[in-house]
Amino acid sequence: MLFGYSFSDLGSILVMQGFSGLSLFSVLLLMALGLAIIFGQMGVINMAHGEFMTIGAYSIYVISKITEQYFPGFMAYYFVVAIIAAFVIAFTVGYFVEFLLIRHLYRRPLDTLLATWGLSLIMQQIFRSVFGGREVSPTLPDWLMGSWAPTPNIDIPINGLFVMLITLVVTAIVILALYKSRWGLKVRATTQNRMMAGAVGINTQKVDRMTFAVGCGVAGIAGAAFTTIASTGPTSGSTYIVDTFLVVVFGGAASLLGTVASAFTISQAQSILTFFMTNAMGKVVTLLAIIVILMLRPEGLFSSKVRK
Amino acid sequence: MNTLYDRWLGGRQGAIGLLLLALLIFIILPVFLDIYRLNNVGKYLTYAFAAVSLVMLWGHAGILSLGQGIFFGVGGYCMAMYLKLEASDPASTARQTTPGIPDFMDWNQITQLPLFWEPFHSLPFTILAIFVVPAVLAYIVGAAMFKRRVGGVYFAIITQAIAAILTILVVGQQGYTGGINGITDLKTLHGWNINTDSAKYILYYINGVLLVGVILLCRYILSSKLGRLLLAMRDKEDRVRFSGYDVSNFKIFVFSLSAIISAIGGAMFTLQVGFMSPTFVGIVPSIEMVILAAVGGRLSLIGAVYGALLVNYGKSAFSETFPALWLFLMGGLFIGVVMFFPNGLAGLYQTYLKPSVDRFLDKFTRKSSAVKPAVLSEKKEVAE
Amino acid sequence: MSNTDFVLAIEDLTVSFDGFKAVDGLNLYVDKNELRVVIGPNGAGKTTVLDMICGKTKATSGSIKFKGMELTKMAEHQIVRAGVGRKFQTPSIYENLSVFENLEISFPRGRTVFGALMFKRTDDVDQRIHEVADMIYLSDLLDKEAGLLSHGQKQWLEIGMLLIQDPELLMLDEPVAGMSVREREQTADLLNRICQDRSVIVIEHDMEFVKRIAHKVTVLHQGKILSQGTMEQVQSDERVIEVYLGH
Amino acid sequence: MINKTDSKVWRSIRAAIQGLTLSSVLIASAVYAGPPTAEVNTTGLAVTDDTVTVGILHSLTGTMAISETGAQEAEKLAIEQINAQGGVLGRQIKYIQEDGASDWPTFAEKAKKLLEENHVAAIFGCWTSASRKAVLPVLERDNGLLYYPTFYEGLEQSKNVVYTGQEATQQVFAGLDWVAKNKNAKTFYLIGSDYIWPRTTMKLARKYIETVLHGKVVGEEYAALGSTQFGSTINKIRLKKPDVIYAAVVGGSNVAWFKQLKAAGINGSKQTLLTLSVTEDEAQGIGGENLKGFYSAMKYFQSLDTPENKAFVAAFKKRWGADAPIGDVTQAAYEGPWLWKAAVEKAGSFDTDKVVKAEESGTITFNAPEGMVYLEPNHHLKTRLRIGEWRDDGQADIVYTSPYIMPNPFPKGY
Repeated sequence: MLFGYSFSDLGSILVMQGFSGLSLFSVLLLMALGLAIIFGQMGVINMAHGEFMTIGAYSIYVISKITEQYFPGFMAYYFVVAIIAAFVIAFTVGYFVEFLLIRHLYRRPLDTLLATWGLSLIMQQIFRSVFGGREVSPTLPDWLMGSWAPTPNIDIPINGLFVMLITLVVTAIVILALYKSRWGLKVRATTQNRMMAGAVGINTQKVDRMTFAVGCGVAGIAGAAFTTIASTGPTSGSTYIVDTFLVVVFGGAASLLGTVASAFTISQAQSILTFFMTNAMGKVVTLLAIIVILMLRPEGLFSSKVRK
Repeated sequence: MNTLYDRWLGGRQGAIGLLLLALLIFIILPVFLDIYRLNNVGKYLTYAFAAVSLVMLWGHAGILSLGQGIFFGVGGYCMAMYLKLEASDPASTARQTTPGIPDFMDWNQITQLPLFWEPFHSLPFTILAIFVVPAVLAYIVGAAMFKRRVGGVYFAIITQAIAAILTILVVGQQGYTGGINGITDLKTLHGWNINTDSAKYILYYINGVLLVGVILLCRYILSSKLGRLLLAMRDKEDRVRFSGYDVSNFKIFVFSLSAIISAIGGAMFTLQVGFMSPTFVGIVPSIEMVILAAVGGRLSLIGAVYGALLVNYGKSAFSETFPALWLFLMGGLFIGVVMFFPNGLAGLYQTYLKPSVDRFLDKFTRKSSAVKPAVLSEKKEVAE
Repeated sequence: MSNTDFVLAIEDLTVSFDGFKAVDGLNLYVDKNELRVVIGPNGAGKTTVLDMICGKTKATSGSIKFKGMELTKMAEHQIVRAGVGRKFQTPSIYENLSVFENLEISFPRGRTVFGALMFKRTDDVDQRIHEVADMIYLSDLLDKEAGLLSHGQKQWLEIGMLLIQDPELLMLDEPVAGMSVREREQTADLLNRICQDRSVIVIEHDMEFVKRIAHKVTVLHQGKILSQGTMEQVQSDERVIEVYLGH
Repeated sequence: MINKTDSKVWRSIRAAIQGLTLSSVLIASAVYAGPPTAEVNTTGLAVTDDTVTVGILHSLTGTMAISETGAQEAEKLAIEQINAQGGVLGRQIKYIQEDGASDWPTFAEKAKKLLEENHVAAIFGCWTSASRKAVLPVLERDNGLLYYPTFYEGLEQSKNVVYTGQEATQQVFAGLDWVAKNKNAKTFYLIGSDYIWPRTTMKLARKYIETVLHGKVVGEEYAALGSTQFGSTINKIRLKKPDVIYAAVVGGSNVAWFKQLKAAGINGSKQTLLTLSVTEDEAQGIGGENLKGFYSAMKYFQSLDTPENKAFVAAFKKRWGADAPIGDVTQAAYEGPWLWKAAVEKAGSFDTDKVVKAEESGTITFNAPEGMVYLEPNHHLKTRLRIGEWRDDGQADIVYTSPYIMPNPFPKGY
């Protein structure tokens, strides 16, 4: 016996905790991916990133309502379409935000931080006046609900599995895009040397705008995933922003793989801890650990030393 | 050289600015506002401490802390703990399971006062703590980060995370902290009822005097070589380092200083509002403190005060009349200040008002204002 | 072996970034009052060597001894206080302070927090600042905002900010970059004057200038010493001609 | 749903118009002029010969706005109905509404304004304990009156406050008795949000379960306010297999909590869950499908089938629109103005001290939608507790009604 659980229990605890850690991991990672692209590649602190996630969540909600109203027969499949829509909408908004706001603030990271915070306030208020302050949640297709029980003690929620699937796919796409595609090449070139990139004929402005928009789009997908585990309110996204930033910084701003690794570490640590201590303490301990590690290793866990 | 005039008051410009501010705080507002509104102004002025601290830390030293709320809170909670202990004497808490301890502890099945509360029975200790605790906290955080050259964005994010942690802790450990409700129902300071009108007037004036005092102190520091070093560090850190200075020590110093200043504000907040709760120490208030400084002009100490007054007044005025509009306005404020008025009110004053003010003043004062370089450089900064 | 008679003794110094060895087993000795010029093609590791001497970059292995003190173990500000001054490639001065303040900040007193707070602008400070200002040809620009100086004047100002600390070893990274011919001559005189009572290491590309000042020249290539000696010796070295003077 | 807000706007506009016409008619038809002002108001309250001013203080903005909407709507309805019957002591009630903005100091600030600038005779308002705690010192200092509608943790009794919601013991014990008897529950899992109300409630519950029901608490935990991660909790529950999940989760967390329960296959048909924090208001946000078969312990449910309630529901829907849900707190808020009226008329004066004396006389009653309620000398109401079983349409079937329960804000031995 340990903590009053039998060892077989502890076994299933580990499985299920590991799993609920994984679903936290999914949301964190999807959020962090977008942020890592924006922060890591462009050095922009996007405090409104959470609100882009919220945009995604509300998109799902709206679409589910529309489907319910007009194409009830389509109910089972709408979610897949909705995810893409969530991406597109968040992407578009991000595109304009970059054009109107961000591009005027490059190389002033601390100022982008303040400006985007202001942006987040405005977006939250827009959500509130459009959708009302009450928490809303889309009607999920039935196949997303319920759970899968390999053993009587172990019980894995389907929506969790689904979210994880999305996460894997998106992560793969983003990483491929960044390291294999022409666009990725331009992005990395621009990050490393804006002037040279410009000199060799890369339209850095365009690259920046795309990068930012893609980052936001991914956040939109995060929102979509989020709706399957919790409800959506005007401030849903903002509750994740700090954790997300820690994930990115912890992973070493520049490297996406680092982001993945750190998202995994953090979410697992948190979920295991919250099982054995109180909710709040679990979180506190995790955050503290991150900060301490960051102090010992400011450049982040997984980034390599670079010549300055 | 005339140290008092030039260094403490900051030359003619500084002296005038300070005079006007003092006039506003000590005479105009008290005359024209009833005690209820004056008490609110007093509340706004406690945020001014945080704003001033950010002018030093962010404006001059280029270190953006998103955690000033932490120190504001530490100061506030220290004061609140003392007042709470005084308010929970056995007589007035007779109804509790354990009389003599704060009510919220009783509700959380705590049967005796936690050790770290004990010393807060003493007022001197409390006042000491208001200065020392934030300073030590800031020193630890600062030493850990600045020695390792963690700066800029990373510092901002980490301080924000620390703010988050503290909020979670305060809310989670409600047996010791009062949780989300905070420490409420505070009555007397060393036997003196802080809820009477006369008390509120007195507290308002104490607050004002402290604020002016802090501004003078900051002026003095900025006009010293230390002040010039801060600017130098902000712009060319390496050069300063390779001129034989241990940059981190200077950063730690200014961070700790800013922590103490904010804490004073927090303590005065508790005294004037009558309670303290986590809602004033978290992430959001911390960022709002930054915007106060930004609106005032991140390099102007006086500006910070006006920023605090203006934004907070706007907040309560607007949130009454057009609640929805207020958030838009606040958001717009952040964006606008960053994009169009990076030097805030002070900047506007420099560009539009100052010339005419100078002409006006020169009529009266014979001696042309021979401002010391320190002040000079600040001017240039602001005018940029 | 004893290397205490050298002001600076670098022994098999190596630094590598992700496997790339920017400096590779370097040995370098600088005498008292010597003016040493280090030349070499781009990426030869010249700047990196200076960075390591002044502590900006930490060595992977090897030792740097300054008057017998092991610099690799010391923090930047300690190295400076020990008497090593370093000028950066692009002039690094406080643009929005006056020339006077620039020099004042560099004045080696009140280097602790409270020292700086209590620092008084006494006559000796004033005097010293004017003295240095004269050396660097800026005496009538003392109240000018440093940002408004010409590129060459900025270079001088930065040199002045080092001189005022009276270091025993002065390291200058491309001091005449972007200077007019007239300014170059003035700078050459300046350097010749200041190396009377201290050692100086200069990194420079302009051969004419090097000729005018160098006591001894060290040629770096791919982090190693390619050749060393007087200007003439070096110039007659085929390997050097091949990798460097060749193009 | 996009036009949800329009409908909201419409509601308020319609409301405003109705309000105007209504009150104007009434002032004309005020039956008799009451006693002279000098007699009924010796402390300089805002009382004229034909009007008396009160304050309404709830959050219209911020995170709490949603929860508090119903309460302030109910208070306005009550005031209008009272005016329609001729007002209080022959005076029409006028109200000044202030926005607490979900921010505790703002509540204190506004309360101070209502009392010191507007000299209101009474304040109807507050929702969270935190806001009440913030207002309390102001009330006691300026000797004001507050009618507080929310069910809360108890442990408080101020002469300046009337608590129209249930204090913890009223909500907890009877409910536990019921599950123990009807579900013969022996093991309980306690989960709440991490603040004073759930903690106090659970403290009482644990004690009662262990000492009175001789049951076992197999788990007790608290989720950070606003947290949306219940994976761990649900896993623990699954391992402990409690007979009853006893929940007091609030706000946004509430939705995530029930959603994740459903996703984990824990639903009303398999598991008994009794919650203290779900009224019709929350049900709308959570969604009936996630609640079906779970139980709430409240003193009032909208579905209550009595003439008084039918009339109240009809009036409320007419006034505030058909889609407005009516929860426990809304109904409790509706009781506020009526109880105040009764107290004032018993005192024959608006003076706070006299009204308080009347309140403490133990004779103030009101035939509320929930049934007869009795204002006890300890400023709380003697009421009944009901257990509602949730349907998927967001309404609850009342499966149990307790006998009257004396309010006991300071339970001994707990």
